[in-house]
Amino acid sequence: MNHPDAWVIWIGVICTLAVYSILYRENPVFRFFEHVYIGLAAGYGIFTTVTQVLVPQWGIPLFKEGKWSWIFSMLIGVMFYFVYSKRHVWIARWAMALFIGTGAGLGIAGFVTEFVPQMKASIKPIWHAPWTLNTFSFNNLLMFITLITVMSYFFFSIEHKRPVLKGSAQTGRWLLMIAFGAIFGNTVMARVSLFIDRMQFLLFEWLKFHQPY
Amino acid sequence: MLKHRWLLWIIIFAAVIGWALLLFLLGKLRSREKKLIIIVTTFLGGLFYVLEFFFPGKLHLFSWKTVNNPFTPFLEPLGQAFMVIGGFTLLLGVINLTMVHGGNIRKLKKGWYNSLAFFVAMLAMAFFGLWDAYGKQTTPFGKTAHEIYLSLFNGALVSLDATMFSLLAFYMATAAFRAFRLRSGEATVLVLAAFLVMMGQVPMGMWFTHGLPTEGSLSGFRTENIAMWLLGIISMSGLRAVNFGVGVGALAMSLRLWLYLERGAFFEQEF
Amino acid sequence: MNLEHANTFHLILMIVICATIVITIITAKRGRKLFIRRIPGLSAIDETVGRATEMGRPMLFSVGLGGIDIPTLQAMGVMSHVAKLAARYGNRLIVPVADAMMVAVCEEATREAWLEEGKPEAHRPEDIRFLSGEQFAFAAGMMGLVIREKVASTFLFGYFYAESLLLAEAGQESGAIQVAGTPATTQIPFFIVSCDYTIIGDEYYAASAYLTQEPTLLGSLVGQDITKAILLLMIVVGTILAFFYVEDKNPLIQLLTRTVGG
Amino acid sequence: MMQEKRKVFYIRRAIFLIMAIAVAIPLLVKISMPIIVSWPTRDLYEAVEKVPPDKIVVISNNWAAGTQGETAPQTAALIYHLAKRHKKFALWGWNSVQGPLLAQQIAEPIAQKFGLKYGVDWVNWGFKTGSDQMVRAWARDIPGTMKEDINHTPMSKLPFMKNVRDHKDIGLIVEITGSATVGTYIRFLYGIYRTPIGYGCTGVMVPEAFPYLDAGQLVGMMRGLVGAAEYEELAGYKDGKAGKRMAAQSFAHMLIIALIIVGNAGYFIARRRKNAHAEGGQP
Repeated sequence: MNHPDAWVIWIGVICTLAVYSILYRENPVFRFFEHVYIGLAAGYGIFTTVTQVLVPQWGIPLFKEGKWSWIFSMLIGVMFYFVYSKRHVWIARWAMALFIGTGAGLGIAGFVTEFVPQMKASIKPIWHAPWTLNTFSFNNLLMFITLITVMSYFFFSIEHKRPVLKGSAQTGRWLLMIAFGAIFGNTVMARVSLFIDRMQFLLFEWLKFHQPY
Repeated sequence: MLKHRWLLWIIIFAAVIGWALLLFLLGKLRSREKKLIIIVTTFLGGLFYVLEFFFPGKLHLFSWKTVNNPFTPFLEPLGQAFMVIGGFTLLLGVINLTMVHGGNIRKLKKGWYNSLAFFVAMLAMAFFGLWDAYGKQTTPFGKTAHEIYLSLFNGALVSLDATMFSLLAFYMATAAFRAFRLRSGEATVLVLAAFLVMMGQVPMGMWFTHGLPTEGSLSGFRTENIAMWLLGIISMSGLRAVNFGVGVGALAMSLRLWLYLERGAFFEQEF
Repeated sequence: MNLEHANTFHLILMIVICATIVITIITAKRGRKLFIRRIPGLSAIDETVGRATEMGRPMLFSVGLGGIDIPTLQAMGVMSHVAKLAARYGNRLIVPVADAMMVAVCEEATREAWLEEGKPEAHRPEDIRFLSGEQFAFAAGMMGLVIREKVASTFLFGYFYAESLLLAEAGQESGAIQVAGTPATTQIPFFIVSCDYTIIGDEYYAASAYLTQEPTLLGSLVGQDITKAILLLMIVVGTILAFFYVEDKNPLIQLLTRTVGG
Repeated sequence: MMQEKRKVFYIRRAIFLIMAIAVAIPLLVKISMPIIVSWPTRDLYEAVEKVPPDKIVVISNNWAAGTQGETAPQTAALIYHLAKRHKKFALWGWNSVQGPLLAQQIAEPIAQKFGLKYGVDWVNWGFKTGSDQMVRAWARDIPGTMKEDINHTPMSKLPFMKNVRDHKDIGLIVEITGSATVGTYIRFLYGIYRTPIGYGCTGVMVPEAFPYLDAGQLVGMMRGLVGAAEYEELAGYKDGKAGKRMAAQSFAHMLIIALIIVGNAGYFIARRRKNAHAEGGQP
């Protein structure tokens, strides 16, 4: 979009200002554009589902290539609609059960693929041969302490009253708060940058202010 | 695959009828039996992915025979099938939206015109998008449809998305103002960490410590280095520790659902 | 990262972990008394429902942006607990949904909750509101909903992405009491700054056990604790072994690398 | 109580307004901002400088339009530096179809400015599907894996490829990405052949990259938009997009920091007043 039409810019400006109006308070203009937005998103959802899923992944294999077994994926999909029938609701549940089962299976496999590499990455030498001052890593020690204490905070079946666990869990909570604070601070940059983007759109593409840089 | 087109239609027709008949007959079962079907389905659905993953890619049977994983070839078509099934549930959302907004318009509830705007937007986007993809594009109408689709997408949807996303900058400012109070020790370290990371990410914040050397032990006190240290050491390992717990929780839940040990929203009710 | 299949070590590890969890569940079912420590955020849920009832204003429960997957199903567990309370006290519960398939699941779960409380006629299926599958369209719709319906309390459970702060700030703006929990760890800070109670980390997966006090779930929670202890022990042992690490030529490390894989 | 609510309402709106002004002013009025370069960016810059003339630099564009706010300026700054120093470079990507296309749009005007010839001084290998296995094969045989470039020109027709066969001809790979892709290069290029890897990532991904940097698996890194601005400063890229936004970005960050300080000052004053009041109220 290098030289967008004037009216595309105007549509963009109206939408932008309408959304920003909620910063003052919820108002009829925002409400109107909220509905338009949901409508557009729903329409776009229909569009992408048809063009990216139903036609290329189902229609073409079934009707063009004659792979008749694809009909069953439609039949299972239709089963979900029985949720609106009080008597036949079990049909919808049956279809849901299939998804719940696969979700569970993927969850079990996913645990290994996600967390075993992370566990390996957590094992780091704090101090290794030849054990001089240069091979001691304070950062690795700190990472180890953070990991241990934060994990200890999340034990639920033991009361956090025993002195060792209490101390560890308390330390873990503090370190966790540092971690959350840092994440908050780190996200500020990305969000502000998005707002600068919008501001540049309003100032330079719409109001055509002179760019000083 | 099939030589005759009519054969395909017959098979499709037979499949639909057969499926309906099957559902009808299963509907006659007692609710306990239906429940059993559901439990077995859940188990089988999970079993496939578990076997596929835990069966080695190539199994060497004492070097006289090598067996490839028999499940892996089905992984992709199955994934595609689930996506298609998901695609067919699309209308569940649309029906829900239509019922709510259709009701608003029919009863002329307060703000019914918003609901009307919803319908216009949805139908316009879907219609012009689909026309652009499948309709005739060379006709004057086709060209207009293309233009309308593009301006709805680039002008409206993209702007709305970007603007909603950028609201976060404002909300982060007010949230920081309201919530970042040094009430307790925990709150203080949270605020300090956020403070330092924000400083270490912009030139103005880095400028405060630019006098410190770039090498040696004092360089660690430059704001950008403090920020990276907080993020890379404490945040990273803290979040990793949390994620271990979350992962174990998800694993336990998966197991319970898979083996029908869960007591929750789903399997309780009799039909 | 791109592990395609498990190796023997993974298989053994998983058998140990799964057996632990299943065994604790079974012993709990047989009636072993189990202890769970207090989790403040979760204790607040019942209180939050109570306040909405006193004020006579509806509640809102979002199950996040996920489809039918594990985090979302856990959110459903909490949701059905809240729905039962709502049914008991005759309160309204609005459920905005972001996934077409979840419309069916939420509809089912809420209907069941009202049925279980013996008031099936009071169930309002129109309060299950599909808003949008698009992240920010959903956020816009939910912000509007929270403010217009003047909800007294909001529950944000499930998988959230960047929109977490938008949703929570809308509730803050309308003065609702908010309880939030998500397995998306990087979103937790935003809930902490704008919600009254935040459920952190795997407290999220402890929620349904804590709320229902169901022996099966409590047993599972104890199993999870043991599993975490096993993982912790492995990390500790690994770190101790790493003391003998010499560049990357140490046979011990190589052995470890080969078995753990990944 | 009611008054308290009104106060909160107005303070909130005032903050929104100040935020908008704080960002608008530095965009409208030129405010020069001294850019202080952090060490990961400097290390990356120096690693690029050190690439010997007989080796190429590979820019791996595993980013897409969704993150281009941060990743596109990074790519531009890097290409500018390479073009300025007349170092040979190749673009490609395997995570997103858009990446190499967007990079091409960035590279063309810069190459033109420095009089670089496509196919001789730089190439774009385009998008290739596959990840781990493909990258492994690529490291062993670049022309064989690539076959043709983004314009469907066969590798044998490109003069650039004359001395490019495998990983030995690569002096540096810079991965620019918005998703978790760098691990592939670290395992299969750095891990096996010790090929230096540089990194440019979005701000939210910085925490995950730090351990790699610490372990020397990455030679340097641009961290989000600020990294791009720092690189522009080092490379002397005056038209860079990131540098122009740093003033606005700085103002917004400082505003939030100021808000935290003001909020706390107010909180402590209110608390002291309350305490004093409570003491005064004692009989």
